[in-house]
Amino acid sequence: MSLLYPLLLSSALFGIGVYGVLARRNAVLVLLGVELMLNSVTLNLVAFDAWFADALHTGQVLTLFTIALAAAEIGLGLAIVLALFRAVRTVDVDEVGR
Amino acid sequence: MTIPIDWTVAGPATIVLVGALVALMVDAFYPRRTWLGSGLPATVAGVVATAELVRGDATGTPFAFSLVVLVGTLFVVVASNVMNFENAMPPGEYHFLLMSAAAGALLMVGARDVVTLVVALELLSLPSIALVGLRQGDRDAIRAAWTFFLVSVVSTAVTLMGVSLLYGVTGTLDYALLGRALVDPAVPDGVVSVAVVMTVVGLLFKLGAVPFHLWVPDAYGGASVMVAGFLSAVSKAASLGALLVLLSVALPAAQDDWQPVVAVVAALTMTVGNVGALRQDDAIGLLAWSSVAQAGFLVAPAAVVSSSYALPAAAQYVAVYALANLVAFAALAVVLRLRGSTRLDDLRGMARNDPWMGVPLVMAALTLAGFPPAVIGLVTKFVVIRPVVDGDHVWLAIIMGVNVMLGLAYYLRLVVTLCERPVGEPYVSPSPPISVRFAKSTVLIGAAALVVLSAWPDLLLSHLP
Amino acid sequence: MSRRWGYVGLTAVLAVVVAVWAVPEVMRHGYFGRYVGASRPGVDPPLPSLSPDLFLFPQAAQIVLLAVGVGLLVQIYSTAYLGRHPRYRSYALVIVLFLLGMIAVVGTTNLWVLLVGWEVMGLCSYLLIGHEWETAPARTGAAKAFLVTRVADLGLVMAIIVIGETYGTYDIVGAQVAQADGTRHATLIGLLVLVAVIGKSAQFPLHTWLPDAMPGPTPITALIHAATMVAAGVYLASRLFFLYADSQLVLTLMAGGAAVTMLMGALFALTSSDLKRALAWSTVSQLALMLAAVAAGGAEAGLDHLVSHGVFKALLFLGCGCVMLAVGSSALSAMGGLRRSMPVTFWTMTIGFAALAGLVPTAGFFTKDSVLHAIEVATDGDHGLAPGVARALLVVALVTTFVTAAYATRLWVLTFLGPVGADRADRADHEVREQPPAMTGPLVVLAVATFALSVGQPLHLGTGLLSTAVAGAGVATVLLLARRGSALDRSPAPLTSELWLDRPFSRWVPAAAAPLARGVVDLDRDAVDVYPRGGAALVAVVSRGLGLAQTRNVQRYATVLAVGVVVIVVVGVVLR
Amino acid sequence: MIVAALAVPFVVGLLLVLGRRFVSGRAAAWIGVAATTVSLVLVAAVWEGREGVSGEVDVAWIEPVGARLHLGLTAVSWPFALMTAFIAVLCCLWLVADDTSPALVGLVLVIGASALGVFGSLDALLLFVFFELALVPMWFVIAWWSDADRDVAHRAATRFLLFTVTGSALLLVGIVVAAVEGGSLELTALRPTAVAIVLITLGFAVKTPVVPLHTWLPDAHSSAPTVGSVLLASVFLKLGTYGLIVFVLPSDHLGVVAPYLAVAGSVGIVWSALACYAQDDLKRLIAYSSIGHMGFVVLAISTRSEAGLAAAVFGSVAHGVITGLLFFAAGSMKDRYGTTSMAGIGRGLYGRAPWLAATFVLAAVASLGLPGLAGFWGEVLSLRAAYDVGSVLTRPVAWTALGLALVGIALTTAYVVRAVRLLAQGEPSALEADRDLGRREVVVMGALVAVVVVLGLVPQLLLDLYGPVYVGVAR
Repeated sequence: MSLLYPLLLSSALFGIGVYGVLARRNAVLVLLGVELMLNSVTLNLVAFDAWFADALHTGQVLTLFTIALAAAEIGLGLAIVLALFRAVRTVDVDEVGR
Repeated sequence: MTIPIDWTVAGPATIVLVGALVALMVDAFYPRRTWLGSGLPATVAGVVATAELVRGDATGTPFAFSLVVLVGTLFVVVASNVMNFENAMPPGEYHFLLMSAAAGALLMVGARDVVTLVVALELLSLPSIALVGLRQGDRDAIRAAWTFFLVSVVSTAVTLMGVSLLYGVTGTLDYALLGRALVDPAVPDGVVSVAVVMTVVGLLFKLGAVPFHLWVPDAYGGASVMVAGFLSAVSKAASLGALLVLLSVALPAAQDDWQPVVAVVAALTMTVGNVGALRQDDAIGLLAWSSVAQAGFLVAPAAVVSSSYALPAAAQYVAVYALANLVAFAALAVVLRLRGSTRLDDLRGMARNDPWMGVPLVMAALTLAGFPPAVIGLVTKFVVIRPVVDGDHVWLAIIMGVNVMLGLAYYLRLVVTLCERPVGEPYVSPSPPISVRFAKSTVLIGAAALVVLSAWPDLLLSHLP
Repeated sequence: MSRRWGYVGLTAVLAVVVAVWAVPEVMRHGYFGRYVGASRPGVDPPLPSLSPDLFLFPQAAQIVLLAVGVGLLVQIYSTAYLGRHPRYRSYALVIVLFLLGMIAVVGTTNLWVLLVGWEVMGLCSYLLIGHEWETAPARTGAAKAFLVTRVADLGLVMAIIVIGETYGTYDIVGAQVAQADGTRHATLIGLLVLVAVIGKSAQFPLHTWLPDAMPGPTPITALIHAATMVAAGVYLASRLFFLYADSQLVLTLMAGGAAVTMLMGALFALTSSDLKRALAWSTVSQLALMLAAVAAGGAEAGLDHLVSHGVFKALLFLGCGCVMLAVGSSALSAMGGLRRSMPVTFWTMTIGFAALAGLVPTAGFFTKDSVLHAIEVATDGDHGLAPGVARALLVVALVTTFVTAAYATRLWVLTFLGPVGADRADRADHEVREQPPAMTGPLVVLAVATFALSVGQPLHLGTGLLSTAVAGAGVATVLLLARRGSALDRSPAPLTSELWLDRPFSRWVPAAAAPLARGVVDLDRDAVDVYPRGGAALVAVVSRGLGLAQTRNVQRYATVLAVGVVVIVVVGVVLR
Repeated sequence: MIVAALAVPFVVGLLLVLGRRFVSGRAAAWIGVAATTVSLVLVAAVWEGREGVSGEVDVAWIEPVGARLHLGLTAVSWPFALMTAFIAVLCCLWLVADDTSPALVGLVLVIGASALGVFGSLDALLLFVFFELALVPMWFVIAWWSDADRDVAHRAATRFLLFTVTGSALLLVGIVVAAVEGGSLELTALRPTAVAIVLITLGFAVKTPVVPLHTWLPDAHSSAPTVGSVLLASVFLKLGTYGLIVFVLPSDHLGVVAPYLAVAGSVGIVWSALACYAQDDLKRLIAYSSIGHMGFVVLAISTRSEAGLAAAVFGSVAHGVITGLLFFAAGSMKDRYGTTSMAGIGRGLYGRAPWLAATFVLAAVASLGLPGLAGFWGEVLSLRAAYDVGSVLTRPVAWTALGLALVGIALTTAYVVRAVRLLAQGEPSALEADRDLGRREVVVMGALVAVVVVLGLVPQLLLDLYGPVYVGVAR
């Protein structure tokens, strides 16, 4: 398979993620956008790893780490959103800033 | 069969991590809402790690930045006893997160592989975010944490994207191998430049460089004062160290890509930070913007990392900057605890009616401004301009010069306010918590260090790389 | 009273010291003095110093003797004239300082010392004109005198600098030694010297300060604005003559200026309605005559006339002071008929007027004769001046002689003869008396000197006869007019208003200076100061903008971040 | 010795600031007089001759950047140092009064010591440290002890500081460039490139000040208290000219900036003279006149010649004593009449306070460059240097500057005469506060008058330092 396809997909994912982060008003959906961005990265890494047939599998290693990091981030993020909801009674990003 | 592990790098970090766990354990089995329970193990871990670092044979940049990180962390831990652990801040979690972040900072400086770098970056970031939002029942804190968190994860994502592209064009993420691979003319230039820039973003974000600085005033304002101090000193020192190593070891071949970017970012950062600080009426806000400006000075040598002066200059500058900033933040933390405000109007005359906190603040402000009698500040300004000139970026040096002036405009305001004749008696909390004494003494020790260094700058300059 | 005589004593001591030093020099022959050190033409001169380098040549000795002599007489005179003035002390001391300045100018070969003396005299003149600083004319006159002379003095400063750069020395004798190898920069040096001379000696077009200096105490006018300081310009012109003698341009300019000034001054003197002012114009005219001699190559003649003029003009001014004190005004309309009541003043001043008119056997006749002779000699074209210029100069000088004789006679008649002036006739209570001996004594001494200086003066028969005839005609014309009953005060408007030559100094320059200065202050505040203020304003605006950017809206922050990355990436790629 | 000359006033000054509660103002001032006198004597005694460096001290300081604690006085810096120490003594003497604040005396000492440090430094970084050290104390002196309105004084002080710091920041960059190029921070080893020379020149030009960088000066000088004005004019401006002499004059790239310096200097002479002509406030007038005098110095420096060097040093020192005298005289009037507005002081001072008026007039005519007084020699040597063109300028530039300077001298006379006319002359408008000089004023002003006259009559005292034999130009 050409390297192009996974890269295209990854780019699309990243773009959608960025859109989600920048445009969604719900904090949870914003978090999902972040998740999409991170997943596009993992896709990239795996694709390159396969492309290079890297003996050390650096790409895959980093993918694993990235998944863990994403989980940690989301965990922390959800905790913050929860606290935020408790504090200001909303998860609307625009309202939070006010 | 053994796994080769460089304990000179990993040792201190491990000790710090162990300290973090111990602090958490102590708090779990001996829950007391005071600093002593979990702060003590954290302090011990900090001291031991520093001893381990000094004992080990690490040299050069990693050593210098690790030292700054460790000493800064120690400073924060000890000064943290000013915090309101009784009501607002859970001590066990606080110290655990603090030490975890410190471990992340140490690993970041020591990283020789992008994978390690990314992991360490997150190890630093996530606890930092948690620290910012940790204060219970405080809207500002949680809002600040949210801001910090979201901008942080976005920049992390961008960095990771950059890393993945870098991997895509070179097939490796080891610094040394990257350095060699990028020399290959077959590497597509356009992709490399995009990848390099995106990779650097994460570190610039941690440094609070323009245009990634917007979170800084909010986060510093919302966080506890000592956490802000930690972010401004330790986190920045670590990010700078990592940035310098990354640029000088992994990416020298792509110098043409990042050099103008970093230089322009440095110039913008110091200017924006200084200009932003001019209108601040609150000492914390002022220091927050000033730390943005200082980030510009920190990043400047990174633009000319090929100069032999650059690495020592950055290390020396960040050491003095961190010390002065920590002194200032710690003093302000004490003031906030005792007077309930850090607005400039409420600080009026502090050097007269509370000289033990006011004079260190003056000294710290003058150091940051680079102005005698804080000679060390001036000397490090000289030191940090030198590589920029040596690297033929005289225009950047001139902008740095102009920014020294801009900076003085508001540091002077702080100094003058502190020295002025006070208006009326200041409000002093009727029964000051005993623990403040520790914080006060750290402030004094820090200020004394600044004075000693001013009298004999050689102490620092000859012994840090 | 005794304290006042203390200052006279001080002056006397000074005079004696100078006499002991100068009198032998008067007799000495041989021009070059001692000169230590080597001049190095074209090489940078040494840095300036004020080593005294005292040296007098015979005529300089005469001038310095004249200065201290008149100075001493003026001090004696002043004990009576100004003795009761509350500021007598500063007055007397400034006179001594002035004399020191004059000695410095005349008695040194070091150009810097000369310059110091020159300017000290200017300062003393300023202080003394402004002695009555409560009155507006004194303030204005002092300021004007100081300003005009100082502007002109810049010429001397530059001349000294150029001399130094040209001949490698600041010593006059040294420059003479060096100049023997060839004159250089003659025109430049000459023009600069000329500027200085014109200013100091009140020559056209910088002449208007001298008549305006008349609010100063009359003894000071006698000393400074008649006998010595203004004459120093002539001295300087002749002393440095060798440096610019080769420059036809300078000599022609000097001659032209002198011609204009001598006739103009004489005409103004003829039409003036004020005795003191008339004498001031007369001084201007006479100084021009001396400069004419210098321009014609007859520096010695000029200096001789300087000395004799110094004596008789001091006499005239001191006499004028006596008359003024007696009638309470210096306006001619307040005088008349003083012959009987003030006999000593009358007779001494008569001698003075005779000398001014150039009548035998006063010193004035002989020295003026020498001047005319020198100009006549120059008509042969061998003395630098073009023959045509010299001839024209001679004609003007003769015309001036006529006018001079005429105004001298007119002043004499109006002051001492004729009916009592209208202004004084009103005040019958004012009794006119002769002044005390402290004032008349100096008059007598000066009158004697006016004759004594004639002794040994050369006589040139041709010009002597001619000038005597012309002067006699002048005297006779006025006497005839007076006999016919003419009031001697009809004069055309341009002359009484002195040709409006003062306008630029009294009106235009002040009128231009104030708005210009205010404009500069405004510009300094509103134009030059724009960059710091504009910078500050810009920074304030940006700072406010940065504050507004802190919206606490995370998504905006993230947008900025994303856009920032895109911009950096795009710029990074495009830049390559 | 030179270390003691710096340390004594510095330490005493610090102690006075810290211990301001424990000492009366009068006692503090006498302590200050003692400290500065020690300093003056030491500076005078350290002199060993014009060849070489006097009282040299050379100790390692910051090895990694190559900075050394290298102190010593040269033929160029010694007159400056001597003048500074002398002015400091007089400032302390001036403060001998009951209403003096001990802290002010302390700050004056610190400022004086820092300025001495600048003149005594042979290491660029050390020089820069001293250069900056005096600024913040000066801010306090202007802002806190000003007679003006608090806001006005704060504004003036901040303007002064920010202007100066902008300059000194550029200067720092310039020094770094020169040091990187020369490989050492020794003044003699600096190798400023063209860029560095531009930066350094700008830095010192703000301080000097050179038109059009001068707008901070009138505000600062007129807002400061008397000793502040004296220190600013006599000492601080000299930091600028000294810097130009030491850094810029010997550089190979002087030619890059010399034409601009020459023209800006001479334009400044005319400009400031015109501005003076329209002033009512005496201190502002003196402040503007300083710009003109510094113009002569700058013009002289731009020629780089023996005469130019001598002119620059002599002009600086003479300006220091003359303007100090003028500001002290203005301060005397301020003490009496509570204002320095000429309209407010009133006319006829000759009659109301004769000796004060006479001192003022003497200072004024000295300031206009009357031969025989100190102000003359600097000006005339500048003119000579400009006429001679020197080694870097072109003749059109130099002679244009010369012409402007001459016009400026004439205008200077005009405004001095105007000031004398408005203040000293005229129908006396007697005020209650009229009184002649007190003992303290006689001592301070008398000392300055003596120096003005002696320097005017015996210029060799200074000029002999720069005879043709003196080859080590400005180093």
